[in-house]
Amino acid sequence: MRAIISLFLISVLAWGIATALNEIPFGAAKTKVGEYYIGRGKEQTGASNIVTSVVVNYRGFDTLGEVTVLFVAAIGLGAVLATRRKKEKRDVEPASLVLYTGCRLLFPLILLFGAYIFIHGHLTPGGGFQGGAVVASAFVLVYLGCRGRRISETASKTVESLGGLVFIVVGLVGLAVGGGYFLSNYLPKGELNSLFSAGIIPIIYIAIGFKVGSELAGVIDHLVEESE
Amino acid sequence: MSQTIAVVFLAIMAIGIFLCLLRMLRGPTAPDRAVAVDTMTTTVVALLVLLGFVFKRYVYLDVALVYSLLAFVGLVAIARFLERGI
Amino acid sequence: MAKTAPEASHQRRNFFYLFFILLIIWLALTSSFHWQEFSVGILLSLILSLILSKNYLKLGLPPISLKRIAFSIAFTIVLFIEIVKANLDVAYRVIHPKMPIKPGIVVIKTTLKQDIAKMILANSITLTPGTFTLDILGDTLLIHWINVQSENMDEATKIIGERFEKYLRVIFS
Amino acid sequence: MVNPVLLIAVPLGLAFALPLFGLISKRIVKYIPVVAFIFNFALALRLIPDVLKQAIVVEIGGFPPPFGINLVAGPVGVLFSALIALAGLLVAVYALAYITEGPKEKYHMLYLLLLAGATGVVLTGDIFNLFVFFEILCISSYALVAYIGDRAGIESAIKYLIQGAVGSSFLLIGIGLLYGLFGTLNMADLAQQIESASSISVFVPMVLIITGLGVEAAIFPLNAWLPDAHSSAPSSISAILSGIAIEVGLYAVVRVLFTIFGATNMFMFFAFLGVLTLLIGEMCAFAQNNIKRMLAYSSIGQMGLIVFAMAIATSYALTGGLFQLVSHTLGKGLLFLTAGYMIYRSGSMEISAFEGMGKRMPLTSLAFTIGAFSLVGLPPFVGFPSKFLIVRAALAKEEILFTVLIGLVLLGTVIEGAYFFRVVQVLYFKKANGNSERKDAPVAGLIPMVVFVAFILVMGIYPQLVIEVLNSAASELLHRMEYIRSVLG
Amino acid sequence: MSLELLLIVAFGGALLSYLFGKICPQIRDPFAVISSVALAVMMAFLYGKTMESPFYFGFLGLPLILRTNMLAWFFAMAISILGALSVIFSWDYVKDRERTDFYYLMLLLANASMLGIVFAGDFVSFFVFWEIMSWSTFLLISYNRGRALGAGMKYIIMSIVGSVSMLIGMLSLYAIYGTLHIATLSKLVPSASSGYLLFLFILFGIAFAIKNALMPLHTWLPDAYAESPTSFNGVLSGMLTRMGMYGFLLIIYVIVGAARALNLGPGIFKFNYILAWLGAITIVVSTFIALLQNDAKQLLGWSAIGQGGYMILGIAFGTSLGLAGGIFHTLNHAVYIVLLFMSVGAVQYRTGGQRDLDSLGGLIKRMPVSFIGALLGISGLIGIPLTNGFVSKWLIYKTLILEGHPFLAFAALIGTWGCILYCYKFVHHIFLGQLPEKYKMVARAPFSMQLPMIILSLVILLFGILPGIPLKVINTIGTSFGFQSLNVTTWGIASETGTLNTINIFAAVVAACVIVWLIFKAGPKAVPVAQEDTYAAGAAIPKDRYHYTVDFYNPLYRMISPYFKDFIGGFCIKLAGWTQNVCHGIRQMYTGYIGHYVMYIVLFLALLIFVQLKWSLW
Amino acid sequence: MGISNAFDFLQNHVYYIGSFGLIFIGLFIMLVKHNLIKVIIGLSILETGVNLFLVSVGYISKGTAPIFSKSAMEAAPMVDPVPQALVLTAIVIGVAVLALALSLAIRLYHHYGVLDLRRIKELRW
Amino acid sequence: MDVFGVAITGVGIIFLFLGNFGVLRLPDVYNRIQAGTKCTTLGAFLTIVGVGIMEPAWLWKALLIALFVLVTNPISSHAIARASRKSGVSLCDRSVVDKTKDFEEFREKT
Ligand code: NA
Ligand code: NA
Repeated sequence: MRAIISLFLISVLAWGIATALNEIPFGAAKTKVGEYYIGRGKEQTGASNIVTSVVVNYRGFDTLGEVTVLFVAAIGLGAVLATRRKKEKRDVEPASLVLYTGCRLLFPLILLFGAYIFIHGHLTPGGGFQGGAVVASAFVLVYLGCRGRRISETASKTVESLGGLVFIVVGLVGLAVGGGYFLSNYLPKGELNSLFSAGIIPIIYIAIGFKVGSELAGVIDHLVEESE
Repeated sequence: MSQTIAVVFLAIMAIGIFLCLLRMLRGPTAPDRAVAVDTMTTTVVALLVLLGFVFKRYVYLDVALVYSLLAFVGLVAIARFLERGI
Repeated sequence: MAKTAPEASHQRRNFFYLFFILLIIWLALTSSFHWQEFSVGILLSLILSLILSKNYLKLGLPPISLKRIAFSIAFTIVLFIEIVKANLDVAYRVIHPKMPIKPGIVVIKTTLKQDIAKMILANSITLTPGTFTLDILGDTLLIHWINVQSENMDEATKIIGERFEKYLRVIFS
Repeated sequence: MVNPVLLIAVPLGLAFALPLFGLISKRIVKYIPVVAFIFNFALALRLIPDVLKQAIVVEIGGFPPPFGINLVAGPVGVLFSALIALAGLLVAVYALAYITEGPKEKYHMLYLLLLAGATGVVLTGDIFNLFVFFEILCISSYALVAYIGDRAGIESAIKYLIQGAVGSSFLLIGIGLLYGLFGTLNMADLAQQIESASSISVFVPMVLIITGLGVEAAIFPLNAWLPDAHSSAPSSISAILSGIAIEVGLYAVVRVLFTIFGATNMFMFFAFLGVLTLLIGEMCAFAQNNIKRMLAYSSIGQMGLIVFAMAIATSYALTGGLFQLVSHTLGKGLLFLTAGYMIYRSGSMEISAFEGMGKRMPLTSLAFTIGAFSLVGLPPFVGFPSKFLIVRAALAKEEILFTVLIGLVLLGTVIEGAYFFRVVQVLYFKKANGNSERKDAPVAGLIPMVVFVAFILVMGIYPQLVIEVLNSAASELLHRMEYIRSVLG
Repeated sequence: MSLELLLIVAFGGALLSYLFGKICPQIRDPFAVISSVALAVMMAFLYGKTMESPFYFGFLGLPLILRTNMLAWFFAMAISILGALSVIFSWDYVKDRERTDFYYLMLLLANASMLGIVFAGDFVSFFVFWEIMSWSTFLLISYNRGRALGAGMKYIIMSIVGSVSMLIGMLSLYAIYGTLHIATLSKLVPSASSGYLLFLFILFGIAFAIKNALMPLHTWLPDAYAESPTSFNGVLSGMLTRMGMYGFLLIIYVIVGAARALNLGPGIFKFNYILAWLGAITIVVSTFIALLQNDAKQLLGWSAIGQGGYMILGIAFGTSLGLAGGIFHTLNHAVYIVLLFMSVGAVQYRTGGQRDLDSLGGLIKRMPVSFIGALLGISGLIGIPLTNGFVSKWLIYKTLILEGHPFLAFAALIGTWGCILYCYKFVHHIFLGQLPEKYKMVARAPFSMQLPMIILSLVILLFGILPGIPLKVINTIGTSFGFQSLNVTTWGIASETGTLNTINIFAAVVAACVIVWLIFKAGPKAVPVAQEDTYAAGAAIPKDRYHYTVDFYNPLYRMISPYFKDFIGGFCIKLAGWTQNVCHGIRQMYTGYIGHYVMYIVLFLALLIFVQLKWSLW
Repeated sequence: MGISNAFDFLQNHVYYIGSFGLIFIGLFIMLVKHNLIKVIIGLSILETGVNLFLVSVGYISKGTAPIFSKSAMEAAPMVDPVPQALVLTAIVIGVAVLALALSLAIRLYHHYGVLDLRRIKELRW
Repeated sequence: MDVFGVAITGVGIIFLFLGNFGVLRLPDVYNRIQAGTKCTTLGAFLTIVGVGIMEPAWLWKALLIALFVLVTNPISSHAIARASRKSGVSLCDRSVVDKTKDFEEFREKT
């Protein structure tokens, strides 16, 4: 019965949305804001990846919020899992030597790759979040392969905090020097497509990369702890 | 590389992926499915690189690298789960 | 806690290995020798290896020498050949309508000590004809063999492990 | 001139930095929210005179509005920011002594972020940015609801999360459709381009957005999460959820309806919906024996009243609705705070467990009584002028329908009176069973109560204090063309 | 003497009493007494003044105004005197109780807010003070705990209903005329359409009828009177309830004006006729219900409802005489009901709170002053000549007869007969008959209780013999409403339609008393028998065996009880039950199952989309 | 509408159909499933659908990724970068919600020992 | 050079396909994993390197990916195989020997 009602309601939704979508033909060029970014983004922000220029600069405030959302979720998860009660210890199968060794071998390499991604956020697809996720995956691998090893909570918290603070401070400096605008791109834009370009964008993306990486690692840490 | 060859290559890979999918659906055990996924992801990595070549987009290489990394981590996680390691 | 001299040198070695590996990977990733990329690469590799070289301590990477390099190259070639053979072998079995397989699980031994050496051995076995490392514990490897030729441990060790182990023993001596 | 972006950036920065402070000393962590909201409150007050003259439009990153995100610190935004900062400050002081267990550092961080998110929602001029800050608000609420970690907390948090997430998804679909239609996310720009909210291609995104935001605004029937969440959270958080979170949700609904869509043709519907929400909320509250659930349902009722007031959509009505919002924040905040210590003292949330509280915790009980009276709308408390304005506005419509609706609204008030007075009776006129030692809430708990009471009294007796801000906030909401002009120039 | 000062004294006195109670309890009671007496004295100086001044501009741009005139002064004087007496009475009455600070605060707050109501020059202040009065009263009614909680709940719920209705009324005035200034409104409103005036009358009428316990909105009163502290009953019954009367006068004669208010509506359905009939019904029904009571305070409560009916009856006709009767009756009723409650309160004070009529008796010797008070009180209540009640009732009867409403007059008469019966029961059960053993040793009421009783007894006689004193004031009020002036003399009224001269009556009564006394003396003596008479061998005797007044009105009870169940009270209880059920039903919607909740969200969305797609409603 | 028309329709709208298909499937799962984990999976599918929809909105026929790289492969028009930025944000938010949901599910399981939502309704009315 | 690249890619793709086919066809999980690992590792390696050869600018990165696959694939497969052993997936009935017991005994000893 519920399924039938649900199907009916969903079909009404589908009807409405289909009607609305009629006005938005797929693939048609219609976006004045988007065109503006593609046309002006290169000079205004110095990033050759326009998505990054949008993410970090034009809509940098969103990104600040986004970083915060992740931060909130990480803390929230920590808070939720922190109040657990004591429970019986579970027998955990240790990883095989191959995995153990492989993970340790790969760990620095993946970290480097993560760093590559967030350092090149303004040039190639990717950026702080993606790089951070890759960094975190390195930690996942460590947890999978070598259980005993835990990241220092203090260190991860510190990195997290510093990452967030760098974002805010870089933004606030804009109030003083960047024409009085929060998050304005007041640093030299550099030469397009070179690593040292796009002003504050790489700085912010690096901060985000660190922050996201340590946050996700912290999340994983909490989950691992929970499963023990 | 001519268009035809590219299409043929891609088609073969697609069929291969499809075969893995079949195994994944049939199982019968969880490790069977994991093996299927493992094979499939490796094939997909190769496919991504090849697609990048076909479309002339360098960025596909990065995508392939990230994909293989995540697939690896994911599979190890599945494996560890199956052997009650997490 | 004061470090002993061999430990310190061990760590230094690990540091350099890591540094160069990372730098090379960085170069491959960026595929560019632009000074900006290069300097960032050096900086990053430096930082990462400073922090993480301790991680490599237990892996047991050997000091570098000409002999080891030579053996490494030889090993790589052997491995590659074996891999190709393995693939042809599998291909044959898979395509063959009757699927000529005689699978089983056997145990073999290794004399290698370092973790990384064992791992390379295990992976090599995995990639080469008909064999597959199921588990490894101490000096014992559990092998799935698609075409069991011998159930005896020593014999199996000879057939499966020896072709790689002889190189690895030298490299990681 | 001070930059309103600081209202968001400073709490965010402090939240980020909080673990670092924690490394220095665990003891100072809990004072950081206090500091943050003192700053915010002062800043918001400082901004009010400027804003009354003209809305301050802040371009983030220096990009002109349709192309960059902008904040609009108009009377509405600053009013809400001040309210958030005030409630945030008082509840933060309360939490100094109240939060004694659990991962305290995380509590304070989440708390700061919740309110920073709320401030972001009320200040932003970009619909997607609103979504982002909304998520900050929601996600930190989910986590804080589960803070105690008992069955109820976790159960309600997951229910809240699921409903909230469905709402957010609808919101996001709506935003996507709007972007597809108009290629912009700036609210003023959208408002400028939207011709008619009745055209189906605009209507569908509008209702998607309204539904999405309505979940947080606790509009009937999207509010099923509220009684659970508000009753299971720590009382300090309940105060914020009831006093700030749903108000901010409602702000978003109102902003979208008034400014972006100018959906005047739907106001009648919302008037009905508001009355329905009010009646159902009050009736459910009436049927409660659990004090926090009762307060939570009462919040639903109050939201209904505010929705009704907003839907009248005259300058009087909006003033009244905003005033009611303020008075609800003050009243409900106070009620949850006082209830928190009474629950703590009696070890139960059952109303009957509060027997004799008037003797055991006299000041707390008195504060509760004043909060209850204010919410019912009794003079000389702040609930009176706000209700007064709403009733006046409804009658000034001189439409029989609105007269009937306001009659129903006031019927809700009667029910509300019934259940609040019942509690007051229990507090004062039932013998305490067992231990009746007199021990009031700790000082850090009493200070915010006293301040809340002071605000309730002062604004109740001298509503003129805020009426100017409320009036210009109402006119900001009513005159969308001026909003568009102030943003887009 | 500015009105602000008065109110500051009133409210400040309340708050300071509370504070003194907390800081140094010894000076609280003297302070409360002094401040309330001072208030009464200050009020006296206000006599005959007419002034008006805004005192506050901060309320949403509406100036709050205080004003005084004869009407306001009349009520204010009564409030402050009765308030002062109640405070004096309370001195000993609440001495040993809990939370006396709170009691004084609320009592004085209620008094102060009543002053605020009568001095209010605009409806906002009126409403504000009205509400303060409501909640402070609520807190006082609930003060006794136990059953008082239910009484308090009933009271406050009905009060809120009333205030809500008044709020709508006054804000509709504001919506139309843009002002809430009473003086301005009284110029503007009379020209409104009849429909609107009726609307106003209904809304304000509900509020005032609830306060004045006009049937069928009386249900809160009996319980509230019975359960509230007896020391507060005076204020509650004497003035607080009569704020409804004040309200009726305000809306009918001040705002709308006699010219429009009377004859509003068609034929016999004229507004004021309906009001009068409601008054009459109130008199008859509540009188009979009062007869059935065995609880002293319930009895007085029902009687007060009935007397409220007289007042309404008096003012509903819109003649000088009726108006004077109604207003005067308000005052008189206040005086004697306060006296009666004080008398009961004194008895309760000495008997450990006993108020069950059947359990009391014979206290005349132990508490003579209380008995005198009760006797004079019921005399006033019945309307025995030379007591104040006689004068006002006479004026009302006169009006009814002159206006040609025999049925109403008959109803009023029934009320008086019934009144005699229950008053007799009241005074007999408490003070006459057998004195129960356990009350053998009760002492007289303390001085703080005797003093107000004595004062009020004197007032009853004073107003009964010299009715001209208050009637002069009342006449001024009447003329201010635009009525023809009555020819008031110190001894009564001399008008062409009917005269009242208390000297003649005084002479007649004295003569009658002498005769009765002589007859009484000549008759046989009754021999009192001790309660523990030997035949019971010292065992406890059921009270119906020794207390011969038990089932005093049994036949009557059997006769009327089937018809005079408190239908309306029962209906209210049912209504509460229904409300409860509906509420419980509605909350079933929150099932706790998340699938349903998500469904609600989707449903809401789908509904909106469906409606718009299908019908393009918006 | 013939087969080829239907095919054209599908081709033109495949992204919309796919994304809303996911959205509705996710929603349906949330509406009818009793297991909390399944509901969370439904939510996840729903969010994926929304993200896909956002990306589709920004697509421009024959458009390429809006990245100016050194190699000269920029003849094609670039797709709208904004939805991509939005999706990035939406994904992160989705992940955040998902993580929190799962942690809550873990804790809920500790308390109740079941994940059947029909049995997890101590809070109601 | 191009032809060479195409050839290598082609070979790689054939191996990939064989691996996929083996996974589908072979009787039990251990045999499937054998086929899957060996063929896809080499297949992916060759395909990727082949692309690198065809587009020399990409060579370095392609090699990096190929190496990554070469390193990770045996590890992940190993982990899965171990998991299937631990989770008690039995050998197919054509198997001739199972020395797992010996290994477990050895494991007990250490
Ligand atoms: Na593999
Ligand atoms: Na793989």
